Amino acid sequence: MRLERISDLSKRAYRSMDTMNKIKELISLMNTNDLAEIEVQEDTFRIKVRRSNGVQPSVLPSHQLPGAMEEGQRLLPRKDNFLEIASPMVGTFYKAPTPGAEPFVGVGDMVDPETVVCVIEAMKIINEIKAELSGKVVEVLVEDGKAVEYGQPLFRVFPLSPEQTAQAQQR
Amino acid sequence: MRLERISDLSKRAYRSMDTMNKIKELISLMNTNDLAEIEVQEDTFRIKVRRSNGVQPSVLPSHQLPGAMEEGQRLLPRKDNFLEIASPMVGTFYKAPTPGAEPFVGVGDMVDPETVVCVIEAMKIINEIKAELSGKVVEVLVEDGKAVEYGQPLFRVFPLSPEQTAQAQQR
Amino acid sequence: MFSRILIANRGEIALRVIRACRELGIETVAVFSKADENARYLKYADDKVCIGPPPSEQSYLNIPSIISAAEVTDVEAIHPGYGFLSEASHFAEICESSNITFIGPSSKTLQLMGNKSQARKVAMENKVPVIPGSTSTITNQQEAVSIAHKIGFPVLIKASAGGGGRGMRIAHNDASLANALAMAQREAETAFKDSSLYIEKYIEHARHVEVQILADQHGTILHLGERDCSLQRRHQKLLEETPSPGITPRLRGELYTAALRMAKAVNYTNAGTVEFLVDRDGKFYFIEMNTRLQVEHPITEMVTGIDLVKEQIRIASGEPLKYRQKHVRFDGVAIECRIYAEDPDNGFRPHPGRISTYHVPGGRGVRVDSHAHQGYEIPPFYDSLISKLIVHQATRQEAIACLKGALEEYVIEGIKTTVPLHTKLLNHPNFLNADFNTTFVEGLLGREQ
Amino acid sequence: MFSRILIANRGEIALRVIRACRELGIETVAVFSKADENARYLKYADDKVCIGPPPSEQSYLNIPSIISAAEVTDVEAIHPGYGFLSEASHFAEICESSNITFIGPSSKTLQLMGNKSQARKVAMENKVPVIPGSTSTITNQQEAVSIAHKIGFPVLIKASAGGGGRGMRIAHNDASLANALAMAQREAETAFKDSSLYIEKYIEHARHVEVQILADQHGTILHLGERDCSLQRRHQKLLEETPSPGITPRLRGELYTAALRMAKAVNYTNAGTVEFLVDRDGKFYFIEMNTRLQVEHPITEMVTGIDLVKEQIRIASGEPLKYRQKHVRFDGVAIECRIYAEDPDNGFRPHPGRISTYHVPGGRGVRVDSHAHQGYEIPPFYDSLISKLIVHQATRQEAIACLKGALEEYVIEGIKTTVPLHTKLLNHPNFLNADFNTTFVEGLLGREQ
Repeated sequence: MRLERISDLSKRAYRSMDTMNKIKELISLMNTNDLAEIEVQEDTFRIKVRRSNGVQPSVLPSHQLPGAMEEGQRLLPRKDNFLEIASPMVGTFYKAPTPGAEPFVGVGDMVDPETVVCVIEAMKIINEIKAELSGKVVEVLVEDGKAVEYGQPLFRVFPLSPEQTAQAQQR
Repeated sequence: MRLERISDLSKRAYRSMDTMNKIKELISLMNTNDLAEIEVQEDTFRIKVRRSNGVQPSVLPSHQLPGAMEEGQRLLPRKDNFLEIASPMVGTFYKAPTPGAEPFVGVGDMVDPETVVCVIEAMKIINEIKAELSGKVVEVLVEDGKAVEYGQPLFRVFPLSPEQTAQAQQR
Repeated sequence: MFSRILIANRGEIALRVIRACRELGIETVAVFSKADENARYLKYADDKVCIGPPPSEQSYLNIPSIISAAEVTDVEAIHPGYGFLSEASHFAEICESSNITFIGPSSKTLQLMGNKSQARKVAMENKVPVIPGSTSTITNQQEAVSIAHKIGFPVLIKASAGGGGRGMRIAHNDASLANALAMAQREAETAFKDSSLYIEKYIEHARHVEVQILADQHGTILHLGERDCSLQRRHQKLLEETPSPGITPRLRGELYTAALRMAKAVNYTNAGTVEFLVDRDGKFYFIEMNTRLQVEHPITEMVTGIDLVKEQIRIASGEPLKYRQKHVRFDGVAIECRIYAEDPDNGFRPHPGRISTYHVPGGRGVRVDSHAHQGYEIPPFYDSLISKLIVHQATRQEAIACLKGALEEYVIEGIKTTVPLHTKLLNHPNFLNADFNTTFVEGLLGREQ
Repeated sequence: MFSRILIANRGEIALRVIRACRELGIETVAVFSKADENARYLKYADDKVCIGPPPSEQSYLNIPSIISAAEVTDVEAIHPGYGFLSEASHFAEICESSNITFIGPSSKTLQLMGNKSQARKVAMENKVPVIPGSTSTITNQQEAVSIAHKIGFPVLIKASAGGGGRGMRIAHNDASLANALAMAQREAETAFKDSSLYIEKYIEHARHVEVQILADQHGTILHLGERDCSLQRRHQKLLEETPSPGITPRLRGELYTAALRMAKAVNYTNAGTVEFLVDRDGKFYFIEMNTRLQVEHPITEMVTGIDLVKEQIRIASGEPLKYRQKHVRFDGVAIECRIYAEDPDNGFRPHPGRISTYHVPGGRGVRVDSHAHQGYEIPPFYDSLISKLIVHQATRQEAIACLKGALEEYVIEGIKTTVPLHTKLLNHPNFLNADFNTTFVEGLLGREQ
């Protein structure tokens, strides 16, 4: 995390501190917020504090544990305000119950948590996949008949409340 | 830590002990908080303190080319205001021309560039080593009969001008 | 030969199999859990499939997920590595019924040798000495006491389905026997969902010596020498060497014969290991057969020049072995150190974390099998093995000196490892004199506390 | 056996010798220039001595300094590595007169084989084919022209004291011959302070094949097979392999016989290499004998299992070789890539600097001989070789696949290296088909420009 500005400090309180106290406060902020640099300029008054840690992040990749999906949690984090329905298993994605049949859902369709959105064939078994969320399908991310892996996004959905969804389904 | 620059100080502030105390405090803050740089400006008053080396040595060793001794340059850089006479070769250090004889020089002796300070035996040949500087010997750094390597400090010398040395030698 | 193989494992052994396949011109599919998704070795596979969340049960032990990954990526075979599903007969069975070759013995062999008391029966039927004890599982405490009195204390209680030291207890008298039975039963039930136990004489001051077997589908069964794995902690091997420095040539020959007899009796195919205990008098006892690749297989590769992983793949594809027993040569001495991310100052608890600096040793006779690298984050979900440092030299003395030097050159910062323990072992007079047994490491650590 | 050896070299070969000595229980003294004072390998030596400022002439070529270091550290022998003083007969002579064993042949042998036209004379006397040309040094231009006409253009002009391509020029006609003579003379004078030249037929489309010799002080002289070093750039080897993929078994035998005849003729002791050119018709010609360890010695070690550095030390200490020719076995294929810190986009100029990230490949059959590490600053004063990546596999195909994978796994950041060039070579159909000669690399690079 890197703060570019100090917005939390009340400007008045800040101005009333003497210079050394300001600097100490800045350093304390840097320490608690893991900052590399602070620069403050007010009228004729300017302070710049920069941390000495010069290690390039490019040299040190992968510094975080991969975000583990918890069991049952198949909804990926929002991207551009959308939710994604992720595959709960490895297998082959089919958008319709049988070849040539109508797809379970398409773009523009409303889904609720119980809506079956696709089937995934794994080990010759057809698994019905439910949406487990409410909203409007805005994109089908996988082609019919393609392999999917665990956690792979299948549909992008604009989230709506169950009530909104129900209303839209009735329309 | 080495201070690279404390510049643009107003003359008034520079004379004031209060300012020096501020700088000392800044440095102390840098040390305890592992900072690289502090810059402070107030009206006509500006302080910038920057740490010279931001790389953690434990993780990233040897980031500088070893300072090469140029040919003939045998005087090591000052340490605590002293100069050192370094060995120009690998061999065995002897403080006197023959075993049991008076040492060439001892602590308190004045040396000028032509003064023979020791001999180094290399490949059965006795090489006379000259001081190549002027001053007063304050420490003999190698024991008689010990091996020395290229560039190894042999004597610590308090530097004096040739005139001062000559005067002292006459006394 | 296969053109595409799925590797149902992770870490150093996944990388080991990727490398072998690359050299054979076989494409690889790596499967991984969410915890391993950023692991560098995955990019050396031709394809990769996420098979589940971090817990092993939902990923590396998730059979439907792995089989499904094999089907969607259209592989011909699965290499199970070691651990995880490598000895799971039901997994091999599902592979067989899905027309995917399981790179290992048949599911029938896995099942037979996977049950310790059945394996023991096979040994007895084939005149391979077993540790005196119950011929079948114990049904009640009275039976256990009566057997213990017959074979004499101390006795060892083991889970029939056991492994890795779980469900294992030593008893020195009637009282501790009752307690040990209860404890072992509970552990076995928890770990293997099978609480059946058996009881045997506890062999004191024993060495653990195992014989590597390689058998094709055309009746050729060979041994590739033995490995001495006596240096263990909590039944986990720390340092292995070949040849065993503590057995006579005659005993060595007897172990080879016994191991080959066992393998022939069960029509063994692929790579396998027959484990023995050897007591102070040079008497040996069959313990179990590991029906898979061993962690310590590299030391055998070093002295024989044979690539065990490639042979596993060739055998599974139906190829016959290209050599016979007389062609197998044993050159010099090889030693392996298993380097774990563990904290020696804290009961050797796994010490996952981020490796901040990583530099491996090199030079003649030094091999490093490791998936670690600078910046690698060791996930807390799995085995803490991060590297196998293997050396091969003409003599044991040179091998030890080489290994000590390599450990000195090895730089692993940011996490705690067993490197200091390995260095201590290598400098210990008992190790240098080859005078040690399976209790040596724990005795050494115990004395320090 | 020696108890303490001084290593008169730097970089990877200094580390190579330190490791060998460590395995033999011999203490080492490392000498270093001011430019190398922070090099990590120095801490693996038992003692270290600074011998001068960065320029080689004042440090690694500074004989009084090195001898003096040997005396003050009380060593019994000096290992010269390769390059620097390894073939300097006067240095070996001073060692001999100082009662320090020079680990290499006698100063007399160094002097004899160090003079190219004398070495040529030895070859002719021993019925080893040489390239048609002048039997002694050329005294004037008329003589050169007359010889050129007799043997036919193109011709090659070489410095008698030459090496590394310096003082070497090709001439295709009378006019270019005159020019080439003048240029070569000047270069030879500058480089070796010896302007004497000789002239020979330039062999087109030739492979460079060399035979490794090992000879003790008790009359046993063995060959350890050949190395194909045809892939060169500016007369510097880039990639070497053994066995040579471009010669017949019959030619191979002839080369071994010729090399042994040369070695016997000069009562050779220690490790040495007899270099040949082999033309398209399978005719071969003696070039020179390298009276030292070669950079590419590891590939021979991989296929024979023999540690050349340890043998050098044993031989120098007076020990007899423990095996005969029939015991020397050749297993599989080994290839070495010499990785230089050079900028391929800038005429392969040395590219010294700081290595910001360094990760070496590993696994079965992979060996890395390198003194580099993360944070290592490559000094601009010396050879830009930073690593030798060596692989050993059962077949050439597997070795190439293994090497390609290892190059992919190798991470060297912060400096430019020849890794991309090696990858390009390994993927080139001519390399895969073993269809290349000494001009291949330069032709490949030339076509790209």
